[in-house]
Amino acid sequence: MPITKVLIANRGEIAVRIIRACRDMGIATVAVYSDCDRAALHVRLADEAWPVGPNPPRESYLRIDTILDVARQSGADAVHPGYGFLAENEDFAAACRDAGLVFIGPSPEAITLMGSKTAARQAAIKAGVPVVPGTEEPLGDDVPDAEVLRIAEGIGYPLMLKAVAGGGGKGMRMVATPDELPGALRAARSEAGSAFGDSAVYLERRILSPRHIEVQLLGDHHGTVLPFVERECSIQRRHQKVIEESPSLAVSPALRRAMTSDAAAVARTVGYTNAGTIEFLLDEDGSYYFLEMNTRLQVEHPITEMVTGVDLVRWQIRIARGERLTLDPETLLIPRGHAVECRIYAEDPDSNFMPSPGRILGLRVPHGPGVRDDSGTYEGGEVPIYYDPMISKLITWGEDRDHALARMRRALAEYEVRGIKTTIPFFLWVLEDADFQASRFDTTFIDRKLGARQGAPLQAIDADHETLAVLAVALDQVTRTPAAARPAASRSLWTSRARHDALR
Amino acid sequence: MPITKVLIANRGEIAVRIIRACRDMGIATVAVYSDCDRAALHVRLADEAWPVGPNPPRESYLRIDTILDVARQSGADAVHPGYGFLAENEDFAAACRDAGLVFIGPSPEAITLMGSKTAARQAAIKAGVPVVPGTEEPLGDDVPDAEVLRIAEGIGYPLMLKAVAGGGGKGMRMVATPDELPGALRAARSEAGSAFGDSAVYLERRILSPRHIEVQLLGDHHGTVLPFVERECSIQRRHQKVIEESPSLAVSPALRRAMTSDAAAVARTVGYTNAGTIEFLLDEDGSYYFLEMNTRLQVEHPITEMVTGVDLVRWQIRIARGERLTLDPETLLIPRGHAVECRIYAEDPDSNFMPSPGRILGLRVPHGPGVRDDSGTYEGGEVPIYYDPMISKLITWGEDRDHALARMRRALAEYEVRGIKTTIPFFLWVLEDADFQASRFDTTFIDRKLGARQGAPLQAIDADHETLAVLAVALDQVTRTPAAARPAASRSLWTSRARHDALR
Amino acid sequence: MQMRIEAGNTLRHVFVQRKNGVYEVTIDGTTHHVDAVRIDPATLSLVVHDAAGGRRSLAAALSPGGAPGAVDVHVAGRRVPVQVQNGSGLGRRREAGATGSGPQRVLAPMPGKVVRVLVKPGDAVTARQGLVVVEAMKMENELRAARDGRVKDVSVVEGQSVDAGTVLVLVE
Amino acid sequence: MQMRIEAGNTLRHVFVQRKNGVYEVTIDGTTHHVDAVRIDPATLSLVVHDAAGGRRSLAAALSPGGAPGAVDVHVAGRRVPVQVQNGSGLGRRREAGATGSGPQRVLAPMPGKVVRVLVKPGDAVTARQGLVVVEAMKMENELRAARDGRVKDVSVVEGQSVDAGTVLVLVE
Repeated sequence: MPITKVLIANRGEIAVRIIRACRDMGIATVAVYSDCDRAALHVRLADEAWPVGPNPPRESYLRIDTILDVARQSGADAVHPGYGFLAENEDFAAACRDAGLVFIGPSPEAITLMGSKTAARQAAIKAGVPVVPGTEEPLGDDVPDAEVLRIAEGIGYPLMLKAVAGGGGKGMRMVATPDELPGALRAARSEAGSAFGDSAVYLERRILSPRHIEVQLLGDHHGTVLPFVERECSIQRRHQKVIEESPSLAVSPALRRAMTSDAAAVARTVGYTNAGTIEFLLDEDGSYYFLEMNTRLQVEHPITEMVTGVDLVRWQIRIARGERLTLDPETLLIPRGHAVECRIYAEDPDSNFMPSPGRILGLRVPHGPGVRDDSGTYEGGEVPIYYDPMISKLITWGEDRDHALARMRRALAEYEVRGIKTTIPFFLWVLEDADFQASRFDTTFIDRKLGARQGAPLQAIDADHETLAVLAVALDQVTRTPAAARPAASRSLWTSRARHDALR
Repeated sequence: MPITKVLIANRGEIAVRIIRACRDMGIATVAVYSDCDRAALHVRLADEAWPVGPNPPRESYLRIDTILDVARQSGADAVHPGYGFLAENEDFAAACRDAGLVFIGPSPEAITLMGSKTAARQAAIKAGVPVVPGTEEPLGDDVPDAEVLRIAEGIGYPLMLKAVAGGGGKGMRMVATPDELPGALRAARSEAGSAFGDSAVYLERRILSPRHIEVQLLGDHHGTVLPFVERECSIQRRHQKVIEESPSLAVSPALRRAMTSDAAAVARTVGYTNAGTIEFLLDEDGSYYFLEMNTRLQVEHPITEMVTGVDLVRWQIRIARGERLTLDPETLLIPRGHAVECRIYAEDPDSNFMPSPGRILGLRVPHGPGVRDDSGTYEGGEVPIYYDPMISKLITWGEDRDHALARMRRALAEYEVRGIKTTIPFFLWVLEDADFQASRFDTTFIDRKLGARQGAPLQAIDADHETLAVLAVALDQVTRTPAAARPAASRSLWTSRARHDALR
Repeated sequence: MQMRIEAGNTLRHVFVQRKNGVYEVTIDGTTHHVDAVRIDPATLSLVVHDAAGGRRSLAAALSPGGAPGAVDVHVAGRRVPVQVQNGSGLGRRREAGATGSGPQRVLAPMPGKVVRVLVKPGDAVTARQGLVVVEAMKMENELRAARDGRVKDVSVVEGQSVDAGTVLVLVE
Repeated sequence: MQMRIEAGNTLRHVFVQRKNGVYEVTIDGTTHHVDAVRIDPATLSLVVHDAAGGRRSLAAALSPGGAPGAVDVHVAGRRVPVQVQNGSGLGRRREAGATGSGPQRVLAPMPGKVVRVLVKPGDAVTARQGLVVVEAMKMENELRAARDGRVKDVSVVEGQSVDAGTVLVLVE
């Protein structure tokens, strides 16, 4: 299956990332864009660009028919879905296949299977991989409270009541003691029934202080599945990852062997191909549990690339065109140095992370050793209101974790975004935290730490900052005539600049 | 010797590079600047900045007295010289030491010793390292032609006649056959005598198609000297390196062992400390010869950083403050992947590489996986006429050489510099060359290839480019009213932009 | 040149003159010696001479704030809101209205969908208490009370789509 | 909108109109359909509809050339010099003088030092032959003849410092 032209069914930084991988391979690229994305970076960098509809995703980036139509018209022979949008939509993967297009991702069957929480859980059990202890069978309305109490005793408290058909926290209840169970059961069943039309629930042990650890995998079409050194993704705000790193300081080499080989076992059980990620919860006692599988490229894939040297998107394409995985399995499990990623969002961290869309009036991006900026925007670019407000992923690499974190602090300090607010001050605050620096955290870390601040500003402004700001504004007014402030040697060039301006 | 504040006695990209390494280590930085560099990037990124005089280097960046004065006033406890300017000036290194400042580099004695060509050659011989075969003793006026012919017979033709006190090509003659020798001897002696006041010459075998291969070293103050995997620096224009890569495809693992251990032996012989580089000529038959030692950080150090993961500037500082080299010697000799560097100059490659100083009106810097841009400038910044016209070093890394070169092509295509001319088209041309791609080259490669073009433009403009340019200019005129060309969703933001402009 | 500049809720009287090649900026009687050059239309490079004879180097980038005369200054890793006062005393910062007295109108900051209404008319609310949750940009955004008060009116219902600027809740 | 634009020594008559949401640009009778939006004051994003129904995406960045009306267009990896003609026919490209007929004045392109003079008055020179070597920016720069001719005058000597624009050699 030769691949000569790839349609990228996505936008933002991940579309840009995929365009770059294609370019490295000499493959042509087709961008698609909604109305408000006409001037977006991914459109400019692609070889071709086609409109796919109005701004709401449902009317453009989620339109399978339109996107396949563009693939046909542009002569693309493959489609990369990125992450989000249609990336885990089995209908899209199947429609691509039916249209004779290579879908750069897993099979529709694998997407369907692992997209179901209970089926994925059963696949893990089949592979001999631990899942969070709980009931395997649904507990319908007909199961009496006494029976549920008996089952709960076997799992142990505290535990979680979850809707079988669940999602988005609906029909979910935490139960701390047996006497709370009957009430919670009634509430969860009722909520699940009205939300999903299915009131069945199941019980799962509640892990109190879990870390979120995940394992990147690649699988080819020749039966090889290779796992990569783990990613530590416990730094989450409201269940959204905000900082990721690789490796995890909580994972010993022995634990790494166990988790990565378990992750590969799950993938092999379902005949998984292309890139995927197995998510685990890691308990304080070192036991770990399969959580779910993401059947796509992850946002945080660059940290794995930094510590293994493998270009994951390139390998997605190579696998899709039928190549064998020729990577050395051992080197994928031995991290070289340490990598950290901060997801920079157009949000105001001092206003409860309110989205801050708009035009980026000024942008200075950090550079230098160990710094990678995967951005989807540019100076003068617009952060639209319709999509995820992540504008960039800042990744740093260092000889060890402290070095990577030091470089992250340096890079964040160099990063300047004007016109919109970003989460950069939030990251600078997290990086100063002694517990974070010592890798003492679990998935509740950020919400606890933020809660404790009770809304106090993340980056305090002191008298020195105020004085500097007043100096800057005063001197800005004084030096408004450009020639007045320029060093002498530059003045002659203002002529050409003026000519340039006159041309505009 | 604690180091808390480093004065960087340099400008441009290397000053920026050193500032970033210091920041990663929590060390304060002091920039110095000449008049025309007041608005330079290194000034803006440093914690402190001091003027050191007028634009000509001799009146500013080469003023040892002024720079030491700034070090004293600013409370710096160490000085980093970068490369060029005072980096290999033994008087400066000694003056720093005398002033109680840590000089981040080798001892003045090592600089003096290896700065002398004949002394360096003798150090190599003492260390048992091959030098280009030739006479060890000077051949004065009193040595008769017959005697010189006898010695030449032992060395073999073609050979080089060089002035003992030589430099800059003066008193140097290529001799192809014995009958050319007497005339060349007369000419060389006469030229050397009038240029240096010393007519003594010596003979050296001429290597016909040499590669320039160099070995990076670090030496600590505890007797450890560690060599790194070689750099391939044969791509030179008029003896100036323009593209470097690591490793060299011409160096086998066995040859690497031999060259790196020889390089370390030379450094150990002279008790060398801090960063240094041993340059070799590699002959077609696999034999190699010590050429000279550079007693400083090299321009091309980042490619070594990319394939070994070692931050060389950080280690320079660690060594200078007395730390032991704790790096694993084995990993330094096993390159991980491949790295390439292109030195981007403000020169017009289509006008005989004429310097092209001036203001950078527009700048778009490449990003993404495997790309590092070590730049000394910024959009709106000025390339002054007084200094080396290198504006940036673009470095790419890949899983192998082809991958690194593919990423370099991608990065160069993304790089946009407006307002001045750069050597980017030259690099795109070199990267297209089949011999370059196959690593079939020696130090004469570029001059030969460029000569063969007889001034034909490096990047031809065809009818399609002209049509696109005409379309662009026409549509630029049509869309001059910003609102006309903006996508609908953006228009509301022009209000704030207008307000912003009004404020200026 | 004389200016009145407000930062951190303090109005400062600023006087600038050029002397011996640097700017002397006097803020409420304290004089700072600063060398300033323009990097681009929005950015200045400042070298501030400190009392101990140091030469601190900083970049300051300015962007327009939300009201006439308001400027956000990005300096030393902070975004500092500053207000340049003109002669007539106009152009107070917009936030003043939100944290001052008078009824508070809670507006939708962007187009989105109301997913939860957390209060009803007559409820007593405290500062930072959540009032309405609006989903936009794939995120749920909780809009909160700026200060203690009582809900006077709730203008939206759950599920309703709202445009930017729609009044959601009135607190007094 | 009608324009006359010169590129590659060919003057083109250009006519632009907006139709069905795209621009129709007719260059010497051939019509191109292009969607254009502005990225920044100097850059346009173009989507050019090709004959086969394709949608080619390109960025074009414009910077001022060396003469009135001259524009350097950075597009598709090339820098293409273009000349916009105004009504009176002024503003021919500057290079025209250098490669056309008439005496050629070889000027110092920047301040520097003359390190070698390679010709003397009366010498016959051929196109691209080196005339003078000027050292500037740590590099030696050889200034060459634009076309065949004879050296009429050499205005500098070796070792002399020159300012930008100094006449070095006159060739006719």
